[in-house]
Amino acid sequence: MSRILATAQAEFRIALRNRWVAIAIVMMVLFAAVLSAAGSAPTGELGADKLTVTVASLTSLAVYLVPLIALLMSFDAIAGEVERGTLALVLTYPVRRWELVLGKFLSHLMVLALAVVAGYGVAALSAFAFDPRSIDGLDALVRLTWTSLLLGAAFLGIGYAISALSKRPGTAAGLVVALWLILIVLYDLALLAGVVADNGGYFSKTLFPLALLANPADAFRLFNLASSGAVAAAAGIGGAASTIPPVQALGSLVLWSAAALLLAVGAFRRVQP
Amino acid sequence: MSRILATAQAEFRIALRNRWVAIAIVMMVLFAAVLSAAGSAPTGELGADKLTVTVASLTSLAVYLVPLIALLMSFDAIAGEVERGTLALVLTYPVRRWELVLGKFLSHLMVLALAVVAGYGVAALSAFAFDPRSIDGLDALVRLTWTSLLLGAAFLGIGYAISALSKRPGTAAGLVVALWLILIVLYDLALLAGVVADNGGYFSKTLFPLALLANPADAFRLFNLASSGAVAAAAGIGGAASTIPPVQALGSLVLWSAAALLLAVGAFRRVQP
Amino acid sequence: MTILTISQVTKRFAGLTALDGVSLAIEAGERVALLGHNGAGKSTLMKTILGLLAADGGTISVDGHVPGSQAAKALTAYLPENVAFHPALTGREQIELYLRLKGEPVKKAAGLLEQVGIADAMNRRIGTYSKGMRQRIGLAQALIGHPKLMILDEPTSGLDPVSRQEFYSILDLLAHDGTAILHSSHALTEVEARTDRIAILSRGVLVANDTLSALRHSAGLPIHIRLVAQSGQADEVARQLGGTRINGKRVDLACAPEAKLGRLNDITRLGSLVEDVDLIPPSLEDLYTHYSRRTVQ
Amino acid sequence: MTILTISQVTKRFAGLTALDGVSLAIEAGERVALLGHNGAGKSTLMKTILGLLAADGGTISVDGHVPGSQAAKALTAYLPENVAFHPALTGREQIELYLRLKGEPVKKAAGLLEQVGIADAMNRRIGTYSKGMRQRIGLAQALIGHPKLMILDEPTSGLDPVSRQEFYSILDLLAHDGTAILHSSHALTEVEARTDRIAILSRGVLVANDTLSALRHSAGLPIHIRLVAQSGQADEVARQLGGTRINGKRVDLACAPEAKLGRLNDITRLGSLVEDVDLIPPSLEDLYTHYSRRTVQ
Amino acid sequence: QPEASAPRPDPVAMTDNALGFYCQMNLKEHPGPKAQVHLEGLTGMPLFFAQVRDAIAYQRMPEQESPIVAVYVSDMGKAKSWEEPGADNWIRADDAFYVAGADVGGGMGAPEFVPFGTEADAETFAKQHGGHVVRLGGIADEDVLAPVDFKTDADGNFLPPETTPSK
Amino acid sequence: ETRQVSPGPQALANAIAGAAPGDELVLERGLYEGPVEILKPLIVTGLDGAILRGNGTGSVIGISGENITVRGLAIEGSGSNSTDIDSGIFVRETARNVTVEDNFLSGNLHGITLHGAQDVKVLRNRIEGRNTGHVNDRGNGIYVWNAPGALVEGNEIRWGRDGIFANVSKKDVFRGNLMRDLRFAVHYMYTNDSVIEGNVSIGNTLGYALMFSNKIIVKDNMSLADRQHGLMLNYANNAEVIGNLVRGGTTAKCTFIYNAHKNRITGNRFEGCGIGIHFTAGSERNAISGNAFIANQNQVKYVGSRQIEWSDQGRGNFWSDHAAFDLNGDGIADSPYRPNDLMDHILWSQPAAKLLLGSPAVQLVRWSQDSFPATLPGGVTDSFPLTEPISISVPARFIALEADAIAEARERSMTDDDPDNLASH
Ligand SMILES: Nc1ncnc2c1ncn2[C@@H]1O[C@H](COP(=O)(O)OP(=O)(O)OP(=O)(O)O)[C@@H](O)[C@H]1O
Ligand SMILES: Nc1ncnc2c1ncn2[C@@H]1O[C@H](COP(=O)(O)OP(=O)(O)OP(=O)(O)O)[C@@H](O)[C@H]1O
Ligand SMILES: [Cu+2]
Ligand SMILES: [Mg+2]
Ligand SMILES: [Mg+2]
Repeated sequence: MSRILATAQAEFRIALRNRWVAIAIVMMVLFAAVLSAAGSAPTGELGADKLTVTVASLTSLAVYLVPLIALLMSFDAIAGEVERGTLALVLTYPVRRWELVLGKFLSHLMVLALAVVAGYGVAALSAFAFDPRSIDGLDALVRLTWTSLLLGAAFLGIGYAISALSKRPGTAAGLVVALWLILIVLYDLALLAGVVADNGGYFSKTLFPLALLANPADAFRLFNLASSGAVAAAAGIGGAASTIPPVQALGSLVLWSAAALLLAVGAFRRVQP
Repeated sequence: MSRILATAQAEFRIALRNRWVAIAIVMMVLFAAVLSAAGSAPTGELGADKLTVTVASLTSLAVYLVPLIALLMSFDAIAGEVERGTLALVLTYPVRRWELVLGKFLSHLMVLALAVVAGYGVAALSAFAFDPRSIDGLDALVRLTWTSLLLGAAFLGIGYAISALSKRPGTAAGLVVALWLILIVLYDLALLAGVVADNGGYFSKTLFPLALLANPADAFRLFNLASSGAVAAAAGIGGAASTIPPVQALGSLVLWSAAALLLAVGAFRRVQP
Repeated sequence: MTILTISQVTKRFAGLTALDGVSLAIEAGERVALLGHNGAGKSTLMKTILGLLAADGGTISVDGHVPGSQAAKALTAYLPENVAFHPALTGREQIELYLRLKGEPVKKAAGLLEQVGIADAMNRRIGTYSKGMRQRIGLAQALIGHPKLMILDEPTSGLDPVSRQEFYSILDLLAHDGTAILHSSHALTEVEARTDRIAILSRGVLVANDTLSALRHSAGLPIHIRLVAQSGQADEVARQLGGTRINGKRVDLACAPEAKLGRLNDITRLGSLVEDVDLIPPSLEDLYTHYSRRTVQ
Repeated sequence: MTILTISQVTKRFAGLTALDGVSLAIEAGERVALLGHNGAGKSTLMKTILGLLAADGGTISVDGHVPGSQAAKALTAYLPENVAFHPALTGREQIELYLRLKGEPVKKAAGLLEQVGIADAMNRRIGTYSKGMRQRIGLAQALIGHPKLMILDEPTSGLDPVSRQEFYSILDLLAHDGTAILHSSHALTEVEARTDRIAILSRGVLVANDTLSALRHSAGLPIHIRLVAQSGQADEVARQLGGTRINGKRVDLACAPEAKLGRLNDITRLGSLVEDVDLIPPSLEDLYTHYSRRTVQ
Repeated sequence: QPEASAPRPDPVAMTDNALGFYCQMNLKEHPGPKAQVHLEGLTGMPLFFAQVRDAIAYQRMPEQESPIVAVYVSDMGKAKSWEEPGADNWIRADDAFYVAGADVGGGMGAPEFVPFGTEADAETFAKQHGGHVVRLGGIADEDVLAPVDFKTDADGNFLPPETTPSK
Repeated sequence: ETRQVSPGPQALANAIAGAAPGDELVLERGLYEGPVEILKPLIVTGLDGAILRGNGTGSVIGISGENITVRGLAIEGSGSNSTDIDSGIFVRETARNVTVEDNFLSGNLHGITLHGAQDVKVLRNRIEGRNTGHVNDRGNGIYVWNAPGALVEGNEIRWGRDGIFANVSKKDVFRGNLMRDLRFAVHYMYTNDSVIEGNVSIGNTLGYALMFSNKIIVKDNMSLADRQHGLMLNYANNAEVIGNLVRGGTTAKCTFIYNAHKNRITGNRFEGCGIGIHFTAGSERNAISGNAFIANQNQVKYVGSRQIEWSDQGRGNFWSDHAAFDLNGDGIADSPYRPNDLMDHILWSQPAAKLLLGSPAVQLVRWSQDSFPATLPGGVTDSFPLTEPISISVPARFIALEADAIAEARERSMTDDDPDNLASH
């Protein structure tokens, strides 16, 4: 345990000195600020309180941004240490590989948490400033916050696995961004194309909900959608939220975070520094 | 000149061995393929040939992907060499700093060119397969190809500058992605918010077109959309495209590529290995 | 008590046998120097002992434990040949991290850094350290805890002469307390004085493994005597002693180890003809070359 | 002809003066060794000469050119202390790149790699090289072209003893052809034999700059004589010669350089009481310590 | 939508061929005041409207094809008659005085805002036909955008526009 | 009694004058002089090749009596006075029980004018209007003014201004006519309680322009390759628009609805236009369901802050761009369809923002809108989108004509002198 904490502390310090903490926070805050500014401008009064509306927008933001930040922090974690040559020495210490991964994971999750809380905080504050009823949306905001961290955890794990499997950080950077594009952007596109082509057959009925659950980003979206009660009206893939119980989506998210970490540890075990 | 070529060749070899060439090509081809698959779905086409429609979609794809690939290739170029310790030695050789930058630039542009040609090629082939009239859109495709490289050049330059200014590749990676988000997404989002808030006033009339010209990604998009009426129609932008003369957009793009390279060289000059 | 037992270890890389049936054992308190040409397999052997590389054949036991097991790692210290640390951390932070990973109290950091002589730079980032300073951080971390086995890959590379001596003194103390030490080096003069046993690797094969004197004896290399004659007397000296005249003043002789005193007697008998005498025993370098070359052929 | 002129160079890092008014000149064909403790400023001085770092004061001229200018770079070769190459390139590709950067034909690569003894590994990626092999690539690139000035930062670090010798032979040849060589090293024994002049840096200050013998002379350090007595006779020998008995057999004496022959006479007169004699002149290490310490205090 | 600040194009004389933007019919077949709206990028080719009301609605509608650079309306004070509102007597919509709520329908039969170049003319018209005088800014969005309370017969059939209000 | 008439000076006028009420005049092949006026009950039948040519003033045939039939004649040479409504056949207010069938009218200002006459039948005539000069100077194919009970069926109308222009009329039936190369195929003004059924409009500026009209039934018509709108409801109330096909080629709007209330629009297919339906604010209580919106660039353009539901009793419309799935297979997609999002609203209200089209920012806004309806502005929602479109088959003959029309329209838009361009920007 103390070994994990030691690693986490050192990694956090490095993240701080590399300005990663600053970059992550600025990125989140900037986006959240722009979104809550732009999102409210043309809309005018809606039925819901302002914070609920903001949370809705923030969810879409989180699906893009949280995995991106997580992957960017993690791609260097193992490949970088191998290239720099610092890994070999650490591995001769009586620290288990999973402890190292966990240590890095904790520190990166911490950075993510800071960024997420800062970003969502700014958005929430601006919501409160404009609409005191926003207190109603606090629930949704809290849920969004911890699920964002779960989502981040899953992608941190995936990032570590890629970092461990690719020999060089440059390669890892490319792979990680490619993966982001595939999981976050292409995946849904492909599913939609499949559903349309299949026209209500086996794929749509059986595989499609499973495929949605299989992608942590989709699971995250579905869970937040279903919980915020916006399902009935959701378009696109979100429409499936009614077919998939929130608890399953949450389960997938939790499972993914755990599985990704296991995957990372597994991949790391195969690394020869 | 031979020094530039020598650098370019070595860098290209490294990109090849780091799988960057493969990653870039796969990324472009995958997206282009999905796009032309999705593009054949039944939405309005309004008379344009298939290739023209494809070019319109490829333009928005390129706005995302080309800067991303360019930045990902470039962020490591200088900070990575500093960290690895290979830069100091090279700098004692009778090679000027701008020659080094240019060498890297050429090789990375080459990688980008391969990816772009492969990706657009796939899209073009599928367009021809479905619609022989596609020959009408060939012009637009060619224009898209070389402007994509110009756009890539601009972002390569920016990436080098960031790489030179940030001490560590980890920092550079974060900055580069943050910049991508800002220039590609937030910038336009902010402009959009501005246009909405301003409601047809001075900002929309005067500043907005200038602001669009000032961003290479926007300049690229507008140039491609405005240069062909068919593409503009397919993209839905219609006559509005002519608000900004194509020659101005192209000028901005060219200027940006040049300025970014100069910026990169300038920043690189300040690096102490 | 045998701390490290290596038997018949083989390690192959793509198309290259880096280690070929290497067997070696080290007792507690013993200092063994591992010599060999570049690419001989020294670092590979060390990484195999540490469990960083998996051997393709043979077995290794670290005080009865498998390499890379928690138990083995707990009692081993390692200094890699290309020691590297995170440039953004300060020396102190880095050592504190290692202390915590070994389960030692972090307050020992200052003492360790003092011991390797960089106490005054410990709050600067490692990125600003000179090469030798970095190497010292490496040494400091290898000294953490009370390792039963130390694996040091070129530990003195980059160290200045004074700190080398200090470092070897620390090693002596550790060995005295029962630590088994395996270290590689290309600085043969140092090794000569500071080790109990010498192992020589050549192209992955262990070609020598004995004490220095035993190696010297079995090699039977000649001793060199270098004379400086009175000016103009070099020819005369060379004639009388049967040596080789090098230039106007110098005469060189070679003799078997057992004939040394007799020859010295001959020399002093020449009286004022001789201005200066130097005795040059077969150096470790000669021995090393001798053993190394043997297998290469 | 003076190739390198350094005058009053000062370099400061945040809160630290790495070089303090250093002046040094090197002639064509001269080999100068730069010694100094870790962090003394050796590498900093070299980087300043190369234009990699900008000096905060003083001037440097490389054959009349400003450091870092194209002209200066064209006639300079450099080997950094932490030599690093792109792991994905093969040794040959890497050297070919350097050849092209220097404007030399690429077909020279094979010859250079042969010269540093890694011809058989040249088509493997540098990532798979051993430490010494990487250093050899570094040497190979430093030998490209006909540099007028070579700056070598610990060139033999990581090299095995045999290749060290070979490397110094190459240096000798280059020096003979008029190349000025400034190299730093912590391996004093090598430096001793292979340099024309020795410069010692201590905490950024140049504390010595002369030939070895001149330094030795001005230091006036004693010579050590080490005797092995017949068993049981050590006390007797020590008594007669006035030395220190070390253990049952060994007796050590020290004497001023000029008294050496007289003492030897005394010893041989003891006849069979003495079993073995070794003469130990003040080593470079002693000199180095002498000069280094002087300023530190 | 406020009018843009860009250089304002001049009004275009109404030809016999001018078509109403919404109904695509000949303007000269419909009585009452007309309007023309100039859009950015379509110099010299304004959209014509068969009723002033439609033009104001077009301007106020939240949907814009292109930015509007100018709006002109007929000065009914200079019109030959109600049937012939005139081809050249255009005034800026911003400068006009409108009579709202008069007892005459516009060219298509919908309630009309009858524009005049001078307040006096407008007052005179209002005295004859009822209604009151307003400026452009005084016309609320709902007045033009809300569903028209059209005159119909008992069956809900539209009544054709009446002709000439006696002057 | 049947009388044979042969060509000769004033042959027809003399024959009419000499005929007894109820006679049939059979005109032999040849050229006859007009104009003529028919005041008494008569049947005038032209044999193949019988041509009646006016002298360029007034209408060629005036009909002002009862029980009159004119058929089989080629009629040409009317005057050009639009105030007098010069026509090929002019049926006056006094006429009763008149049938005009199987004639070929060409080059007249108006083809057939029903001016105040009741219960006239206009059947199977071929009318070719003028094809020169400005469109607005031409006349209509069939002009129906205040002619209740008119039946216009099976005619083919080409060139001229409008195909059938009904003004201030009621209880008319227009059925099965083919109209091409006109301004409007069918133009309704102040015409109530009427039926437009099974007509085909190809290559006109505007297909069916229904204005200021009440209770019209528009059923099973086709608009193929019309350029501006396929169907326009401009101040049209209580219409039933059912089973029509609007298929665009270069068409700006399949349907344009301006200030029209309480209409029922169902079972139509709107395909391939710039905008499927343009729905302006101020149109209320229209029921829109069961239609198919296929491959329109903008399926719906509606700008308003109100939420409108476009479905009826759990059945909405088919939307070709709705990437929806139907997991339970009931023919209703599982997610609702919203044709317009915030981005559309921004683009429509701030045309300058069009410059941002295709940029990631716009896609980001669209994407978040898609996922989070809470942020949607007002607009159309179809809560029960259909998964199958209705299909309407088009006879091969029309498909060929449609292709020609599209090709011609493309050419027009290239040459830029197209008056349509003005409004289509
Ligand atoms: N970039 C830097 N920033 C701050 N301090 C530096 C930097 N580079 C070197 N130093 C400091 O300058 C001093 C001289 O360093 P230098 O590398 O020249 O030593 P050196 O003589 O080469 O030592 P070694 O024998 O260990 O290689 C050291 O104290 C070092 O910490
Ligand atoms: N990862 C690897 N892949 C392939 N070959 C390797 C790898 N690591 C080492 N080798 C090869 O194995 C051989 C032994 O390397 P090793 O590093 O053990 O040498 P060494 O004795 O430590 O040499 P040095 O004195 O230069 O440090 C060398 O030929 C080296 O190229
Ligand atoms: Cu009309
Ligand atoms: Mg080694
Ligand atoms: Mg150094």
